[in-house]
Amino acid sequence: DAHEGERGRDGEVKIIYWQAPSIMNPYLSGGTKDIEAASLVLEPLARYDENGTMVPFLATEIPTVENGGVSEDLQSITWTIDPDVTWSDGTAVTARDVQFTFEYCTAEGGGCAQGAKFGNVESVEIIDDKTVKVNFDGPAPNPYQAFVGQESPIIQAAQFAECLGPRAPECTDANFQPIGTGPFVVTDFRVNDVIQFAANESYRVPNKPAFATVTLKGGGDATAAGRAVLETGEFDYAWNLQLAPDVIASMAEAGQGTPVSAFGTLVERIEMNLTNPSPDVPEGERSTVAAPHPFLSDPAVREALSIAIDRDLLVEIGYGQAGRPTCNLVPAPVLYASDNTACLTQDIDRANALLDEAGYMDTDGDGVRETPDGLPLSILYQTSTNAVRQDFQALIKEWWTEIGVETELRNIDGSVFFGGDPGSPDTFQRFYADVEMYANNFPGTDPQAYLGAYLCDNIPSPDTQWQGENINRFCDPEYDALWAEMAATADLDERGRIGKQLNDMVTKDSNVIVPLVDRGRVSAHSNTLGGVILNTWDSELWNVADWYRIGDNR
Amino acid sequence: MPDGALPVLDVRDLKTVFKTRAGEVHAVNDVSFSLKPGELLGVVGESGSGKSVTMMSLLGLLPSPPADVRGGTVAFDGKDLLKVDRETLRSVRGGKIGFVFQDPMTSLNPVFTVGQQIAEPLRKHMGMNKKQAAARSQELLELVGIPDAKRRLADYPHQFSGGMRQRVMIAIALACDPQVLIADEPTTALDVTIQAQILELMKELRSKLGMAVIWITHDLGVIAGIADRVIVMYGGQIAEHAPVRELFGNPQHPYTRALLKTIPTIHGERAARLTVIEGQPPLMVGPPVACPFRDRCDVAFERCTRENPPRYDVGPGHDAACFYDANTGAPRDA
Amino acid sequence: MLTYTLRRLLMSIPTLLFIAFVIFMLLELAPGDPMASMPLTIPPEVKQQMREALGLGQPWYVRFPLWLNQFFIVEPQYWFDNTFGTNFADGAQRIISFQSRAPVFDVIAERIPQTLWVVGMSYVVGVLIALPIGIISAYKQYSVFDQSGTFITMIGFSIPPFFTGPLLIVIFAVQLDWLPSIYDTTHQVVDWETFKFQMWQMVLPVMVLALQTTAQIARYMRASMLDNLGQDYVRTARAKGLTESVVVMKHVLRNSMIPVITVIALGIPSIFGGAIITEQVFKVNGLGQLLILALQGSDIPMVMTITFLLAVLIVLMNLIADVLYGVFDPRIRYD
Amino acid sequence: MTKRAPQASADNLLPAGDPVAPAPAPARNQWWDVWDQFKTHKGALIGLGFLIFITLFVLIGPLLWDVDPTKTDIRNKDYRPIYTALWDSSAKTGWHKPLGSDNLGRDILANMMQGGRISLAVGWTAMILAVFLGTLIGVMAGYFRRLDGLLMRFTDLVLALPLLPLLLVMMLLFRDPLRAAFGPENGIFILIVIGIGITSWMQTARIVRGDVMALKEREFVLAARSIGTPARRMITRHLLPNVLSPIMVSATLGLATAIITESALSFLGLGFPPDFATWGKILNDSVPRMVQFPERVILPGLAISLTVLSVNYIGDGLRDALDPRIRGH
Amino acid sequence: MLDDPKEPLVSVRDLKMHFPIYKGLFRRRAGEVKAVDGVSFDVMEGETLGLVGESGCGKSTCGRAVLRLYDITSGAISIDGKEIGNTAQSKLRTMRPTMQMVFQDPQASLNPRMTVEAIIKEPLDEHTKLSEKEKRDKVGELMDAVGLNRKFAKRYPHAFSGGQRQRIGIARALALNPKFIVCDEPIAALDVSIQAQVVNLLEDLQEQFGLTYLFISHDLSMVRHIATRVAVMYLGKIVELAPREALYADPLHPYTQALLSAVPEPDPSLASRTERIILKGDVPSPSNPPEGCNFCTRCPAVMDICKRIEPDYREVKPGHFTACHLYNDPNDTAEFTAGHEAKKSTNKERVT
Ligand SMILES: Nc1ncnc2c1ncn2[C@@H]1O[C@H](COP(=O)(O)OP(=O)(O)OP(=O)(O)O)[C@@H](O)[C@H]1O
Ligand SMILES: Nc1ncnc2c1ncn2[C@@H]1O[C@H](COP(=O)(O)OP(=O)(O)OP(=O)(O)O)[C@@H](O)[C@H]1O
Ligand SMILES: [Mg+2]
Ligand SMILES: [Mg+2]
Repeated sequence: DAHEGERGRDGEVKIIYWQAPSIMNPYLSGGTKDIEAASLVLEPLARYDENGTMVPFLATEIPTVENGGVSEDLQSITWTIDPDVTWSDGTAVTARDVQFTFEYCTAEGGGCAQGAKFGNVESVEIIDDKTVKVNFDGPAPNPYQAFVGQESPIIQAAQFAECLGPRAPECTDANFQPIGTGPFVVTDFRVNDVIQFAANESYRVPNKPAFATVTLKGGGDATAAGRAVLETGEFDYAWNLQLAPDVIASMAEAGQGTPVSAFGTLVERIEMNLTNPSPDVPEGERSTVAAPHPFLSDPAVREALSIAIDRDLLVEIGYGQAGRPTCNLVPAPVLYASDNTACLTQDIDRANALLDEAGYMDTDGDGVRETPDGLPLSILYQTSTNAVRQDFQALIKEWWTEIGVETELRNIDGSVFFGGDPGSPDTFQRFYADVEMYANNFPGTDPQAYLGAYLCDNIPSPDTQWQGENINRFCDPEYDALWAEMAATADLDERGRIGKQLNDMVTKDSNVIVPLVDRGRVSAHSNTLGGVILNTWDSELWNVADWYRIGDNR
Repeated sequence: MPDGALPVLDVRDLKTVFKTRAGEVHAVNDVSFSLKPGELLGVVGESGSGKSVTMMSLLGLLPSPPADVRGGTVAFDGKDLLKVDRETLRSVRGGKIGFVFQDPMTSLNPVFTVGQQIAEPLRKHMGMNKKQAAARSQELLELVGIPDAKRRLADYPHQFSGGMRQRVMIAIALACDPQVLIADEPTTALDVTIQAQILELMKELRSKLGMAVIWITHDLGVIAGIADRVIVMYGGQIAEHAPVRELFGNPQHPYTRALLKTIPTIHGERAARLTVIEGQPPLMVGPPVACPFRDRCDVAFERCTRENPPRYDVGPGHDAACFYDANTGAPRDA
Repeated sequence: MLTYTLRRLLMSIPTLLFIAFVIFMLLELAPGDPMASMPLTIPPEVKQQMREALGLGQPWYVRFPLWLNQFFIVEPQYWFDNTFGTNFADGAQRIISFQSRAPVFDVIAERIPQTLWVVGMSYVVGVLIALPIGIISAYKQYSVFDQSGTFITMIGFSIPPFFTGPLLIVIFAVQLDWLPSIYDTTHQVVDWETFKFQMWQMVLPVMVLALQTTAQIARYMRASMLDNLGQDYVRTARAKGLTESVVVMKHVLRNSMIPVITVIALGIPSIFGGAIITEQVFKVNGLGQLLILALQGSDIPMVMTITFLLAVLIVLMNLIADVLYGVFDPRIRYD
Repeated sequence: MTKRAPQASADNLLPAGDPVAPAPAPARNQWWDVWDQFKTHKGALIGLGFLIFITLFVLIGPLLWDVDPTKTDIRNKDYRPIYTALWDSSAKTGWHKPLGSDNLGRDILANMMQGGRISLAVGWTAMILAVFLGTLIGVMAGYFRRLDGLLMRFTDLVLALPLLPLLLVMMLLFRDPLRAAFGPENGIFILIVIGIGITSWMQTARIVRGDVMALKEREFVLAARSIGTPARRMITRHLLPNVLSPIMVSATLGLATAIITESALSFLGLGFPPDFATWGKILNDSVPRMVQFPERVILPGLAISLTVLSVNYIGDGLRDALDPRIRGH
Repeated sequence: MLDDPKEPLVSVRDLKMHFPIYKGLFRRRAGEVKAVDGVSFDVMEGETLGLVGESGCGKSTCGRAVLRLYDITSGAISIDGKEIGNTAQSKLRTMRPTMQMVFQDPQASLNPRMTVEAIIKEPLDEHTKLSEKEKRDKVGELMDAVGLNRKFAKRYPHAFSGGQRQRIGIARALALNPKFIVCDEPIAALDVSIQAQVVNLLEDLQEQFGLTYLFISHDLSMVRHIATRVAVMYLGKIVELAPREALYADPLHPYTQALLSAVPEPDPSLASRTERIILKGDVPSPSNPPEGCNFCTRCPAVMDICKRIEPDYREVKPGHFTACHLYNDPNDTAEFTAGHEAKKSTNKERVT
């Protein structure tokens, strides 16, 4: 077979990330680009494969209740470290490293980006050199949070010993060139620019990786990245080509590379504001539960808005093979995916009928319906700046016009929209608009925390500095109760059932969230690059050790 | 002044026009004169009468377009300067004919030292090296009476006063021992006391170096003190040409006479009222068909508006372009 | 001259401090958040902790003096320590980027070479193209060359780089496959071959950037040449018998360059900050790209430091422009 | 004294010196003279022609071609301009989409008109604002010695300010009040125009200041002072008309910069609402599809460039025409 | 005119105008250009005081300072009975109509972007409340007065010859019926044939409107023609002031003598006969004048005392003022004159 041979036989592989990685330590930056770059070097105990199945990496096996790795009461999980694994400096990986990783992320003042992963971890105990036990502060139905997946890899205790808490940022060398167990080691790190790696001579799998060096270039835009792989062949792999499908298709015609896609849990959705964002409402009550929305609080309106949308067309325009219409907040894994398809067919007539029934008529003949109080159905529709989103806005605006709803569009720079600045009126949490559109997903395969966003407690308000994930201001005691039940359930099927029910409550039943597209990922690799398996559950570069050069077997 | 000697410079029927939007300006019309070795020829005339253009035409210094030297010959050194190739012309410029311009304030390049500017023609025409040129520059500065010459070579023009700058200009013009020096209003911009200094210097240099000089000015006083022969220009033509005493003593052209009358003096009778030459200078658009001075002339008659008068001999070395004979008080015959 | 320079330098200190303050307050007021680039999967309370770890919990009147101290005292100490092996800084906190947690100055130092290579080079190229165009245009005023030169430079000026950049890429990198579309910042020039490669990869970005420079400088050059061609000293030079090339290229040019040099000097700060789009298009990750990423990521220390350095450059270039005027024009003497 | 020779020669060129020269009829407005001179500048005439054309195109065009520029029409997306049919008969063209349609089927002709309206409006107003500010500050700094240091330092300050955060802060502070007062579109228009205007006056200010400083030393200013002209009229009557030509140059460059900056802003998400086309934005959005649909970048690119060029030439012509010395008689 | 001394219309006492020079790191005032350094004179009603001197000696500065176009360093100026030496510029505005100025360079002193009418009308706009029509009439009258065709009102300055431009400047100065006009080298930039026209015009206007002139010039022959009394300036100071005839016939100060002798004589027969005093060297810098008498560096009759003590400016003969050590003792003029004659013969270069 062509891709067998000694380590480093295939020379260099060039990867382009149009968002440039700025740090190699996932604990200091939660940014996807940084985490993925780090995943070439740092590895967790276990990670997910392309199907979302957990596979052991540094651990010998996945601990379960069955094999005794997870305690019966779900209060602890015990991992055994693969004895073959060594750090790239040749020293052995020990239980202390695992324990240190926990200490590192939970140290006071460190601002660890993965704090949530360790939220329910009470302590990490060293059983022996290669065995480590994680104790939870209560029963943990999903014990595979800490040390699993690309976000919480193991870092070397020796290297980071001096970098706890507030001192974390001072360890520039460690943050840029961490010692890891992965197939590559960093040889040169340039902030927001380019990272160079060389094969890890102590990598546990013999003859891997096939490439001697990796160049990971950052910066630019998705178009240029796609062009570099698909058209000019200057690069071997381009990450996350957020481009219109026709653009990708025409680039692919050049024949230098192939776009690949895979689906995960990322859903592009419209969120409805259940509270009144009007500037006429006094500040302090604006967009809070104190002021319910004049018409979006009516489920009929929300449903009408939802079914007026032609999701197929949105997919065709915006994502092509990297998207599929969805009505679910949790589109995957199968266990949690509800069979909810009601919204998939656009039905303008029914939407009109719904509005008519609910008493929203166009009384003054300007083409815009009014509420029974005479308030026009006029919607401010905001989203972040992004070509596809702007196309969506244009299309949706038109459909909504057809059902007598007037729409004003607004796009906001992503750094403001997704920023949590409590002083800015333009953050998605503050939600000074009637509807807004963005995409979100959850890490790993368990949606419990994700669904927990819609609890009454999580409503952002001036009191919480507008922090909180329940941005629709949805509040249903039934939902809260059901979620609590899920949090206490360990049985997977049962969890699946509750998950689906929760999903339906916020989507199908109430249309508080209007899912649009289940967004997959499109990346592209050169036709000479073999072994690429696109994985949306973990780092895209998760199996870089298996990559090889096709037809080039020196 | 050696009367019979061959002229160093002989200009015949020089004609220069400027192409402008308003039409062709005939700035110089059939101007002829000659310059004998060692002699100082004064050129006077009011502003715009074509004095500068005449001199610049000789050396091809006018920008073309708009200027166009239409005809005539300029015999110098056995060649016609209007026909020679550019290289020869350049070797004459600054080499055999030196030029001093009117305004010492702007005629020197402000960003080069005086030394560099004097050395330039030396290196170009005499093939001197840097050192020789520097030594010669110093000599030249001393020659024109600038004290502390060696140090001042390194100074920039702005560090010199107007009078000194004009001396530097003269030094540049003299650099290559020219046979002819053309000085275009070299003292107009200067104060009387400084002007007196320069005039003195000029007399001294001429006796020392024995070159021929053309001195343009519109100050008759300067002419009276320095020139051997004088040309009076008006409207692009030579109105009168005479030895200096002859001109002042026996002016033949009405313009010369008017000019002599307009200027007040510090000696003699103080006029109650200054005499004025009424009217405006001619436009010179289109070729001359009549006497350019006719509109302002007090003796003009019908013929003056029809014909352009040729230069009539009125005495030894004295001619005037006028149909009116001042001696007889009557028109000349056709 | 020296005292003049010193005086101007001294005077610029309060100005710069004030500029620093204004920039700081502007960034403070601006609605960005360094956490915006974090995935939404990170819960708000974790984000809040991260913010605090970055020091964002402190009010501005604590953070601004802190930054001043770091910029003016700690960083020079570090630099000194590094050069002379002393230990003045004594582990004091340097200015740390929010995004990368790297000392801001180290990142900037890393970017300077490629900025100079590409942006600097493009400026040089632009100027080198502009000067002859300006000179010839003026010397042959209203000629075909002059007219078409004006036309082309104006076109160049009016087309935005986000159009010319991709256009050139499509033509030269995709269709013709002559030049790379992505700049390799790790490339080391060691021999002729690598030098050639370096030149190749610089061609496109340099072309795009130079287009902008050329248009402006050429116009200034032309105007300045026209001013000087009509001066009396040009006639003097001709009367000395100098050849036309010496007259124009020595006498006229030297004088015409004086105002143009100051224009060139004043343009330098804007090219450092203004090459953002071109850097982005060709992935020349220079200072412009660093700044835009920092802006998008609300990396306040980075933005603050880079913009302040640009401000220093602006003030400095103003000064240099004035001093150059004095150097090139002997009539001007500062004292 | 030094000016004497050229001045004297100019005199003789002009019939003014000649008392018999016919004086211009008093009824004739001096703007006719300006126009006469302007006419002699070929570039300026062509420029004016194009500017009138493009202005009519964006103003009257939508009346004649009343297609809603924001109307999407997926079935008719990706049409090529009608002229493509000349060399490529298989191209998807149609008379109902004369310049083709974009990826959502929006009509490009309608968008070009709509975009042109906004681009031109932004360009002109922002440029006028910038030129106004630049002139004001330049004149103040140049004329009042005491203000000079302060104003020039202020200029440095504004030069140093990063545009992006500045605009973000402006958005933050003023968007909602302006939106309430002028409506969403006009509000954002005002904001953008002001944003561009207040960040692009510095070059003008520097140039104007230099020129004013030089003018201040001219004798006619002294003459005006001897008459007792107060500072305000000294500026409006004597200084401003004489710094017209550098201002004109800044203005032409400023128009280009404003149009381009606006598009860069849309690119950064700070511009107009997404359903609001501008030339810059059309250009920007089409860059990824440049190979398949070159017209989508070329049309707006050409529109921007030609507008800028024609304004530049008009500026040249006007500068000459407004200068009585060049205008002649 | 000489015989009936009138009241002084303008009286200047110890006028100083120093332009500061700033130096050093903090722009400390390091010295000054003493452009005018203690000048006193009177201008009688209806007379013309000529002010002559070399370029850079401070004539223009003096003229401008008298009109308070500068903020003067010190001194007293009274015009028409009003003290304006240290009146604020804003208050001076109302005084402007009495005092006007005609400038040296007719090209530079006219705004190239204003029509002739606008230029002449400007003072009317500023100081009168006339209607547009009245103003236009007045402009017409003024144009008549200075001999400009009314038809030219709408033209721009560039379309005129130098002499015509100077007429425009004069018309502007006349617009407000001033009493006192400073003419700052009004003919220096003009061609000889035109100079006479302007001078004649000035004389006519003086007669017609009873004007008083301060006539600045470096053309001694023209000053002799127009001035009633003449003041000679050298390096910021008046070195001699006398009635015209007295000055030209019997110049006292060595500088005046040199100046007069340097004037080229347009009569070749006279030219060769007059003796020339050729001064050596250049005028010292006004920022660093020599100690003692300002003229001591170039003076052909220099004495020791000249290099130490500044001579007083005093009346040596009736109406004839000078500042020279040669005439130090007013009681013994004769002796000094003799001494001076002696010096003259030894020290100066004789040219024939
Ligand atoms: N570049 C030019 N374009 C058009 N006409 C010109 C040009 N240069 C000179 N002239 C014309 O040529 C004529 C002669 O000018 P010239 O400079 O020779 O006069 P001049 O006698 O030297 O006067 P001055 O005493 O002022 O130096 C003038 O009428 C002038 O208008
Ligand atoms: N604004 C100023 N600042 C500094 N120095 C000045 C200023 N104006 C004039 N001077 C200096 O004052 C001195 C006198 O100048 P002024 O113009 O009064 O001379 P002038 O006698 O009128 O000379 P000219 O005959 O050349 O007009 C000169 O040395 C000049 O450099
Ligand atoms: Mg001349
Ligand atoms: Mg003067």
